Amino acid sequence: MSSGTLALLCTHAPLVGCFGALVVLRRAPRAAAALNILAMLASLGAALAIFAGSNHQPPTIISLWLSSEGVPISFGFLLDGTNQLMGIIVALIALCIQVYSLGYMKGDPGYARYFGLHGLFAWAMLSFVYSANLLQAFVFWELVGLASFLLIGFWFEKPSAAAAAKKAFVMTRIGDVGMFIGLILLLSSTSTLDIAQLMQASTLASIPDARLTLIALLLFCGVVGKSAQFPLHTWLPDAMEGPTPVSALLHSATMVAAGVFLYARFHPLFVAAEGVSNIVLVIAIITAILAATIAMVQRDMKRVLAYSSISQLAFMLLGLGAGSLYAGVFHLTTHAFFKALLFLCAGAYIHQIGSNDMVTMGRQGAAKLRLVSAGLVIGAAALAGLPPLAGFFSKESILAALHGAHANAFVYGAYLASFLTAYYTFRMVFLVLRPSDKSVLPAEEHEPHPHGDVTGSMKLPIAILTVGAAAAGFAGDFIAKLIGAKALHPTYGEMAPAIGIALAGVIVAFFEFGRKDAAQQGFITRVGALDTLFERKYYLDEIYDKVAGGLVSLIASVSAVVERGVLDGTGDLAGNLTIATGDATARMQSGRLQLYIGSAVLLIVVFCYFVGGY
Amino acid sequence: MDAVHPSAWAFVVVALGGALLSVSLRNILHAIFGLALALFGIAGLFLYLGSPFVAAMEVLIYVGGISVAMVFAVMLAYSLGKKEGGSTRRFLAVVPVGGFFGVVGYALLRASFAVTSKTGSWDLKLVGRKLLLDYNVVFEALSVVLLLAIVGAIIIARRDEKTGDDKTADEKAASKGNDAASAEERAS
Amino acid sequence: MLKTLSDLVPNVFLAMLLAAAAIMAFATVNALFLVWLERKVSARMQRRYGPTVVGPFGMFQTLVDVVKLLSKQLISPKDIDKPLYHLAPIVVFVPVVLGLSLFPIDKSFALVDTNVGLVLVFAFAGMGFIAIFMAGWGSNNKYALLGAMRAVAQNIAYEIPLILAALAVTMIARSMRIADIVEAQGSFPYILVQPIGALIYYISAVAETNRAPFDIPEAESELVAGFHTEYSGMRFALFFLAEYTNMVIVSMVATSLFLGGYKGPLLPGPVWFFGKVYFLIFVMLWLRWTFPRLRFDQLMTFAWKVLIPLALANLLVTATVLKVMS
Amino acid sequence: MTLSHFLLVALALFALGLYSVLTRRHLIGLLIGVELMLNAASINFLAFDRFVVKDPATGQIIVLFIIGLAAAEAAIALSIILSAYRAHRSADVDDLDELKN
Repeated sequence: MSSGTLALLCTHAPLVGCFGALVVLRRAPRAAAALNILAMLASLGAALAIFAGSNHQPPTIISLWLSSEGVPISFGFLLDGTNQLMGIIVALIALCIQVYSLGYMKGDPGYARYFGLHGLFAWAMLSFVYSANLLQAFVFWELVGLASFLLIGFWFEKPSAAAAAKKAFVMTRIGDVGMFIGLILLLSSTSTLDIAQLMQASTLASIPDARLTLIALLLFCGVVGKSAQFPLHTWLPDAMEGPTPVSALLHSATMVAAGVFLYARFHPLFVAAEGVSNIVLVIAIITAILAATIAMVQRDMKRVLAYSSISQLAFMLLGLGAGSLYAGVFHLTTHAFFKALLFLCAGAYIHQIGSNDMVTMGRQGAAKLRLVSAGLVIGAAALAGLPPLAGFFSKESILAALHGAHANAFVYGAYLASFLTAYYTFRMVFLVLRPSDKSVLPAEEHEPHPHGDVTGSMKLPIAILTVGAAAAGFAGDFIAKLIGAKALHPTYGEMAPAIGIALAGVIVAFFEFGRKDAAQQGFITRVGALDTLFERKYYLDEIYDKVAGGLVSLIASVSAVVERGVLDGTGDLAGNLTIATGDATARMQSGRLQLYIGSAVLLIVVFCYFVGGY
Repeated sequence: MDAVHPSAWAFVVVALGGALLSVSLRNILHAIFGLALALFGIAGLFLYLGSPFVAAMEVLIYVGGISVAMVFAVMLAYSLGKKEGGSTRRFLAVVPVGGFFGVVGYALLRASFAVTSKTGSWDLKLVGRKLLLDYNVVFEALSVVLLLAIVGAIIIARRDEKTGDDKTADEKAASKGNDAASAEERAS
Repeated sequence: MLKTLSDLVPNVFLAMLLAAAAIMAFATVNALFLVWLERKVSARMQRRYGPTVVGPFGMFQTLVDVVKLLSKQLISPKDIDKPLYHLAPIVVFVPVVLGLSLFPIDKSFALVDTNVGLVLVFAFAGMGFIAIFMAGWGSNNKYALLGAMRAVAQNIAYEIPLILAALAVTMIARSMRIADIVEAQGSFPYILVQPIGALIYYISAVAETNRAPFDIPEAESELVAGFHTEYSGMRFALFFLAEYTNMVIVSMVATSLFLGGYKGPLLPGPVWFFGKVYFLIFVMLWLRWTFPRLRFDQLMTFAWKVLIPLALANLLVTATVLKVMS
Repeated sequence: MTLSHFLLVALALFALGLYSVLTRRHLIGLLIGVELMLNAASINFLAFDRFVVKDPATGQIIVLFIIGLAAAEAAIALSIILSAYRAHRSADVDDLDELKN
């Protein structure tokens, strides 16, 4: 098979699964699940085959979609290293999570729909990843948004789930508007949307500097929305209302990573754009610390992971913003493994115990799930950046990139963030695995799905991802070669403080939560104001509500005036005019048949008279 | 070019006279008889134009069929009492009619036709053959139209089942006379 | 070769006048004769003598009656529709006169010869309805109107089997020219080929002429005298005349179509022709004094449910046989 | 009589029919007008057949079709008039103006 066929298979096999599940097999949920898993398997196989055959295949396959004003808009597949890598990650993680879902979603009334939506999501995401054209990419980018909307709102009977889905959709849309404007500006500047062509230095050089900066900023808006960066990050924790495997899928390797991936895709553009990287770095560092601090005080395991995701995505952007494509993509890869692993572990506990609360989990004997607990520890260590696990290497390369390029403030910020990361990660681990009876139990709250024992089909993906989380760190050189970027090998001098900081975080966590008879009270609780601030997520939701509410009522009052005065007036005028005209013409409709016939004949006569040329 | 025998003018007089009567008479029934006269005259013209068959058909269907049906309809839907159109209406009608007559007549007089002497076969067999071979689709279509017209006429003219009579067929046939009688009563 | 009036008299107007005069004369004499015949036949069937006083066998009785009718006052009822009332007796006579001219009475003579003679006969017969309507409406009399409506309904109903039966004959003869049809009958009349057709035709013809047992339109016991109730004197005589002439016409058609027209051994053509015609008329009189009158619904049912399907079937069978044989 | 004479006669008949359609208030009056106009057309066909065309059968056939259609039209029109009369107790054109204004 040619790589074009393979790419087609890879991207569209899930669509078949989606249709099969949503249209044909609604009444046969098991068959729907099997179909989707098979489709995902085919996708993964195709993605690997593309990778295997990439040396002797053209990197781009394109066919013309439409041509407008001399600008060809094509549909096609761009099969360079970054895309190949991302495609494999997406397919692999999606497959793992689908297999996991077999057990996790068992007995849910929407079983077939669940897998169908998974297929839809995988189709959109893979198509986005392989897109050769920016417009095509945007189309699938939005489809990814749609699929995640559907997945987050999977339990739409639950008002909070529906609201969360809506919030995710709207928030990402805000970024997308910016992205779309940037896309149009890019098109008008270069007359092409072909990604490979756009990324050539000569093309970028042809764009005026100011404009390039503007474009980069607008595109970054999309990244901020999709990857849940400050200030558009609030949707992601709420998106935990979806089933846990969905969270694993959306918030580890795929949906949120799409933003980072886009940034990586347009790395040359961001590098070329003057001053943008500083903005990126500022936003990333703010996000990283912000999310980490909030994660410190959360008790809902999924929320901890959610804020952790935001924080880690910010790390990736730090690496990319520092100019190292390698660091960002590397961290993206490792994060995909260990974050998916952590989510799946959390899902396993939730499934077994029936609560999202870490304290409850610990009390109910979460530690008894050996395999899951092992996965949790390894994933947490990887997240915390302990050597020699995956997160360590990628985080080191990010720090190295920061060292190499920029002001120390960012480096210290990153140190702080990684300390916090280690701290909240192991706080989570100790809370779950070394329960103490001193904590207060919260009100019961859990996901509305049937609970039960952790099945083999759930354990298998956890095992696979555990291996991945442990080993992915050693693939750095390979990835660098694949994406054609320079690998960063941090010096021991650079590594030492990072390891030390991470260990410090772990030790603090141990003393507060892990040792015997620990108070299980974070040091932050002693500073009440900060605790409340973190607990309330910096009041950002409230501020947004107020700002948005005020804005909306301002717009509303203005539009009310406009509507009553101008629009209604125009409408009334049009209506009255129509009625008046109608009344006037209705008089002609006398109902006198003979009048009609007579006028018709008269008209014919007049017509004949003039046309006949008498 | 061989002109038609001048005695055809007699039929022209009959046709136009009948038409005038049918247009001008106030009593609608008289107008129908005027129409019958006009149609008879037109049939005569057909005879002079060389087609006795069409003339016979004209008499058979128009005079013997359509006129009679009209008279029947008048008897069932009798309303002679209404005033006919006033002078305003007549005057208004004269404008398009006169205009039409003028324009077409002028065109007629100015036009020149490639008139030849009586040619071709007027054999009735040829008409029949053409009707059933060349024009058989039209012929069949027309027969379908006629059938539909009959069915449609029955459906339209049938009294509403809900409001109307639930008489048997025999009673209906017998009541025909009563209808006519009541029509008669209204007339007097 | 068939000669027509226009062959004998070159001037068209003169020919027309001559033809009209001849037909009027014939119709009158014929009516006089038929009235006498009817009275005689009916009397004999009722074991009476009938008229015997005036002339031999009372033959001039009708002549005297005509004189009486002519001398009677013409009464116009109140509130009549004058033009219609007055025109009706004349209009009823027009198609009759026209119809009579179309028959070849001998191998070599017919007043008018046209290739669609048969259709014309039926067309003129159809015109008679108009006159009946005029009379019925114009009289301003409910019996007259009822009679007229019955007459028209009946005539329309029976016209269909009549024409269908005749159509079968034209299919065999492959012509609508009456002379051709007569000639096509060769050595045997079509009544042998078309017995059902002949029967249908004859029954319908009796109904067409509004004669018993189909004389609903003028059923004395119900409607006084039908559409000509209000007519008196000479106007009444004209209706009478038309009725009897109609009998002659339908009999002439029957003779030409089914009985071989003027054909016959030994005797000259006209004798055979008129002999057959008057025989058929005699059968009509015979029927009149033999059968009771039908009810109106029986009459209509018989036409629509028996005669028309039968005539259609006859036509179909004839067409099939012709197609197979040719 | 020549072709023009026949055509003029037909035109006069047509104009009379049109006049009838335009002035009559009784519905059957309109029908009368329509029949006159149809017959005017028939005369034209036969006249052209007689004087101009090489193949006269076609004109006769067309006239036969016209007659047949006129019969169908009359049947429908009369039944419509009857039902209109039943609905309005009137056969006057001016009373049938429910769609006005």
